[in-house]
Amino acid sequence: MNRTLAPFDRRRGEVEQVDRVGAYLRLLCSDPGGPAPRPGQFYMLALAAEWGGGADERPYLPRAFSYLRHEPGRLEFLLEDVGPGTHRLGAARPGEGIWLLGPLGAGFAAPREGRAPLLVGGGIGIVPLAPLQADMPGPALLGFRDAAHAAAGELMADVTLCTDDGSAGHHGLVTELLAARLDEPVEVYACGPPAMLEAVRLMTTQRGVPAQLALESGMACGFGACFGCVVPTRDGYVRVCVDGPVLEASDLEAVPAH
Amino acid sequence: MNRTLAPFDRRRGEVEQVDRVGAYLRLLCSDPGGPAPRPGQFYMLALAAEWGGGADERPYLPRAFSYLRHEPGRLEFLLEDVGPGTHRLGAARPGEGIWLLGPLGAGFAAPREGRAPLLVGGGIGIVPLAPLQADMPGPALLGFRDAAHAAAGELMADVTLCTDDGSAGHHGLVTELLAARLDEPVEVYACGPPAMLEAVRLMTTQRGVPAQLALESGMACGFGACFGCVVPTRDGYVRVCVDGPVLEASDLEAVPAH
Amino acid sequence: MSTELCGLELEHPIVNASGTFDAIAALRTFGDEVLERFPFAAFVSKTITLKPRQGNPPPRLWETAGGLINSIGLPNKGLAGYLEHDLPVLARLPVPLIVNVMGFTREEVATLVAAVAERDEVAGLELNVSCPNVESGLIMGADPRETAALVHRVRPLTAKPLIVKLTPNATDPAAVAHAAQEAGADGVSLVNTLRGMALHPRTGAPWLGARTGGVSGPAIRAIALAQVAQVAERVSVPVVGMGGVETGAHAHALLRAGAAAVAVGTETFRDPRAGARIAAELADIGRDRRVSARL
Amino acid sequence: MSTELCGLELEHPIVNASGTFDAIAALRTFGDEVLERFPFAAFVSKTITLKPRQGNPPPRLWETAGGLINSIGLPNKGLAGYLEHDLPVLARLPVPLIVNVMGFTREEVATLVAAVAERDEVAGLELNVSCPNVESGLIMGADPRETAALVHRVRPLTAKPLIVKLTPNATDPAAVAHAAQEAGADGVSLVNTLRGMALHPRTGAPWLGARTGGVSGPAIRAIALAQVAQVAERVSVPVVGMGGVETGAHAHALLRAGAAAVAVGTETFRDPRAGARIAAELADIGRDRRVSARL
Ligand SMILES: Cc1cc2nc3c(=O)[nH]c(=O)nc-3n(C[C@H](O)[C@H](O)[C@H](O)COP(=O)(O)OP(=O)(O)OC[C@H]3O[C@@H](n4cnc5c(N)ncnc54)[C@H](O)[C@@H]3O)c2cc1C
Ligand SMILES: Cc1cc2nc3c(=O)[nH]c(=O)nc-3n(C[C@H](O)[C@H](O)[C@H](O)COP(=O)(O)OP(=O)(O)OC[C@H]3O[C@@H](n4cnc5c(N)ncnc54)[C@H](O)[C@@H]3O)c2cc1C
Ligand SMILES: Cc1cc2nc3c(=O)[nH]c(=O)nc-3n(C[C@H](O)[C@H](O)[C@H](O)COP(=O)(O)O)c2cc1C
Ligand SMILES: Cc1cc2nc3c(=O)[nH]c(=O)nc-3n(C[C@H](O)[C@H](O)[C@H](O)COP(=O)(O)O)c2cc1C
Ligand code: FES
Ligand code: FES
Repeated sequence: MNRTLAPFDRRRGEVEQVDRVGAYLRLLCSDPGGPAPRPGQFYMLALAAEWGGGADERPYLPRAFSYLRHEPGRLEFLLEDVGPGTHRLGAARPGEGIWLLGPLGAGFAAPREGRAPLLVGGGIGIVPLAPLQADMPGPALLGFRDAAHAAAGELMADVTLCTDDGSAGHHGLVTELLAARLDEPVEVYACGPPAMLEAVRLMTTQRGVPAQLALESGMACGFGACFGCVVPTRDGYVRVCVDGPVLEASDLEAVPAH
Repeated sequence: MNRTLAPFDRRRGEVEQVDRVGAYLRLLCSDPGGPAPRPGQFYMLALAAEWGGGADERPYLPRAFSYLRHEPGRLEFLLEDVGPGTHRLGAARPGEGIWLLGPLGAGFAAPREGRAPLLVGGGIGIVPLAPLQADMPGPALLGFRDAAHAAAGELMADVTLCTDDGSAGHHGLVTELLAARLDEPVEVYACGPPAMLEAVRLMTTQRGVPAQLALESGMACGFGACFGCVVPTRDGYVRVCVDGPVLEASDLEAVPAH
Repeated sequence: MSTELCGLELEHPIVNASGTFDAIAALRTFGDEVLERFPFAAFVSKTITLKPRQGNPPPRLWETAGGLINSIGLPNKGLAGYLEHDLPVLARLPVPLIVNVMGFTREEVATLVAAVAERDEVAGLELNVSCPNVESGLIMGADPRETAALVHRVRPLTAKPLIVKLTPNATDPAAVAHAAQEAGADGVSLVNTLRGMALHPRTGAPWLGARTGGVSGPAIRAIALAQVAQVAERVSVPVVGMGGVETGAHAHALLRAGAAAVAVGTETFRDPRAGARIAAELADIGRDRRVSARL
Repeated sequence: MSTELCGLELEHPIVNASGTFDAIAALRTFGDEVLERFPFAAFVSKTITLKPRQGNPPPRLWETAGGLINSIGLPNKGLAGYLEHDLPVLARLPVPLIVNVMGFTREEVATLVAAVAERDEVAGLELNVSCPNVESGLIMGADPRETAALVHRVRPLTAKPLIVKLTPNATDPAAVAHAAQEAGADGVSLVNTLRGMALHPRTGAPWLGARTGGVSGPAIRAIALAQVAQVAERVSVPVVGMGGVETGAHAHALLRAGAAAVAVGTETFRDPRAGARIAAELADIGRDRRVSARL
């Protein structure tokens, strides 16, 4: 099973450190009593105090984050500051209380018989691939906007880099690197922006290569309560938080832009 | 005139320091370009970030505070942590942005011919009396819950202290000290909790001693826009923020409890 | 703090708001702890309709100041799917089960009520009347006569508790509540979400796939409290109050305003065991001071 | 970004919401800067009634999640006092003056409209119809027929712009807006506050002196936007949109939803020059991208 059950309680951890990794922020916190998650699972996070009063008086709900690293009693996350929730988390001070719910959702599954994992990540989407690679070594093709963002590539091993502006690694899209590898007996594990995932989905399904995609979606709860996070599949809408976030590329009609 | 006009703009100052004064918190901030206020005037304060997300998702509106001290470009306030707004202000860190609007309202007036100021303060109500005393020296009768709160008495000169629990100064109410002075040719300047102010109002009006009371009231705007802060007077409701906060005891029907 | 609600014995006055806790998904996420430490004193199912529904196209969520707008659109397996697949699982819950149903015609509602009520697993029913009656064009729950006609039609079909869930998007919710009571409802619940809207921050087009949605959470708390107080003054049947409840103090306010029980919705998204926490906070308040006459 | 509103030329689309800026108190507090840097493109006065009113007993304010509940209760000097004392001062303002009036009977409203409209200082009128008609018992602004009858009565009394301010506490604000338009209103404005309530944290009794009040601020923004969109779709006269506007982006959303102008209320309490700031932010948005067809 690629799903560790979550304790039925939000837990109060403590922020230990926030530091920069290139253009991103890394948040370390304690997770007292939390179980070990499986790669691809995620947590709902909210700071215990002053969670609100940002742009448009938000954030109000917790926010979903893949974990970057886990060790007993401790979690690491990597954030991109895109709005009031990520901004507030990125500004957290050591010692602040943080609410943790998780691990949530279904993570990545082992590759099919005879296939080797090939990891494909874009931007902040590299996060779930880092613990996956630790469990299940394999080469990582990573794409970033520019060198500042590409600095996060150091969080993984066996990396081939590319950037949109050519300021680091190959100048171009990560899907170009992927295209060159689809004849190999691989299983693709991908996470990144919708347009990238959609390209991966098209390329892999056309070539018959299995691919597991870790999706994102706006979430209110993270545990299947609100039915807010759905994406369309060949089988109707599914909830990214309980049926995903990792879904088989072949089950999807399209990766929705958001 | 006991009213300095406020610049028609909220200004962004910077929190410089927050420290304890007994059971209270003192907040120092810059006030770029702000004019010199008159004793008894007040400011509406809100932190520029994370103003929200406390108990019941508040604070949302700015909060009213008398100033404790002013020097060009600089203001000092004294806070009692009673709810989400004062709590957030008390937790402000040096360098944080703070919105200032003011000085607002009408402050204390000079004493009537032949009368000497007698200052009567209770608890956090001593704040407006401190700059008043600096302008208009006179003895201060100050009442506090206990010794921890009474430490704030050090912010003023010529103080006779009393506490509810006898842990510092006279054991009893400040109005007992006042009663002993009402035969003198004084004008009373008082600020404190409603029950104290009501006692001062009764004692002084019965004895024909003039008294100026600095009132508090729940406020939304602080500049007469909302009509929310009214108290009843012999002449109907008046707005504490523009007609006060300093009102003549003889004009009031009663000091409303809140 | 045990409570009676329309003849149901509850361990405490806190239930979930329909559509804000999926016990089956919770079992997948949290395991059997959900059964062992169930946070609510009764479980109210998400609205079921006669035919299966996929729900509205995403995006379905928008966070607003102190609240949430959702345009979920009542996805559900339909009556048959619910009875076959969900009911047997929900029967494992340690608390009474209240099934929330909605139909687009009176006959649809009647079919739902009859089929659900005859199942032993079901302790009570909640009628969601926030939808337009496809025959009359009126919102079933915004017009007292429409509501009365609906309750008249379905009341004879079951002796089990029948609770009518009112919409707050009405000029006079108390008149609707009163009409429901006179037509035989055992209780009323309110508020459902308030109609709301948000635009895409970049494109300016409606953000939600369904264009508009319903606002819930702290933003509507004061509005909900006013409506609950107004309704409770008007009816004698029990009122289930809800809207923006985050703490025991908020639940206590609804009880003070005349509610017999309180439902917790959006706060569960922030804290999956909010129901139990709020019940405990409420019990502490009850211990601290004697609660008013109406409790 | 100059705007036309019911025939009035405005420098930008941002006006104040009635009852949330007292220009005379502002002059006492800020001095003549108020005239030199007036933040709104028109000034809408607080509601005036035929007779003077003291307003409701305090407390009148309660802060709620992202919002405010007020039970001010329309204190004002009455028609005669307003015309004698306030109008001459307000005539000094550098922008058009719109006077908001309310009456408890149709004849009261007619008296107010006739007396106010004949004054040259007055550019337009806003009818606050959120009060109960003391004769019919109905809320004048919640029922399309009541609203139509009122507008029919007063329309002939003036050629000046007549804007009807709608209540959001109605099942179908768009129907009311349409009725107002058909009866001759030159525009509609919405939303007024939503009915809300709060209890004293210690005693549990209603906090507000008037028991209930009206909710404003960000908490109602999404609800206001939905109602403005619905109304703008239904009427062809200009709509003044308001409710929880804090930024140019919020004003822009209301304009996108079909409003011709935007009123700022509660945000002015946080920032007395919010109107000017929001107008500037809106102009920036307009420069950044071409604004939609309706603008
Ligand atoms: C399973 C999963 C794993 C994730 N892992 C990570 C991770 O490891 N690291 C990481 O940085 N992020 C991750 N994310 C994304 C992260 O959850 C979002 O970036 C975060 O929720 C944004 O919150 P915010 O308040 O900062 O910004 P918001 O403003 O809430 O969101 C930004 C975007 O949302 C839209 N938006 C704007 N206003 C609103 C509104 N009022 N309501 C709803 N949407 C709005 C806009 O399109 C905007 O660009 C993950 C998401 C999921 C679902
Ligand atoms: C002119 C003036 C000068 C002042 N000077 C000072 C000063 O120098 N120092 C100082 O510490 N204080 C001063 N105050 C008082 C100060 O403004 C209040 O203590 C502050 O506004 C409280 O805000 P809060 O968010 O901390 O607490 P709140 O929770 O807003 O207020 C605390 C009290 O308000 C009530 N309350 C609870 N919830 C709400 C709600 N939702 N809405 C409204 N009321 C509620 C309760 O009675 C509670 O005990 C002054 C007030 C005025 C009017
Ligand atoms: C995501 C979501 C889904 C909901 N689904 C339903 C539903 O299926 N049936 C129903 O009667 N109410 C539904 N509601 C309304 C809630 O039951 C409740 O009336 C409302 O959210 C107010 O309570 P709250 O503020 O505590 O959330 C839903 C609310 C939310 C937020
Ligand atoms: C304190 C206060 C007083 C108000 N007084 C009036 C009034 O006298 N007449 C009126 O038509 N609306 C009145 N309103 C309603 C506002 O004009 C506006 O419709 C409402 O507050 C929504 O806008 P906002 O969210 O921007 O505040 C008042 C609102 C507040 C908050
Ligand atoms: S986030 Fe609520 S169901 Fe997925
Ligand atoms: S606080 Fe708004 S009028 Fe006094």
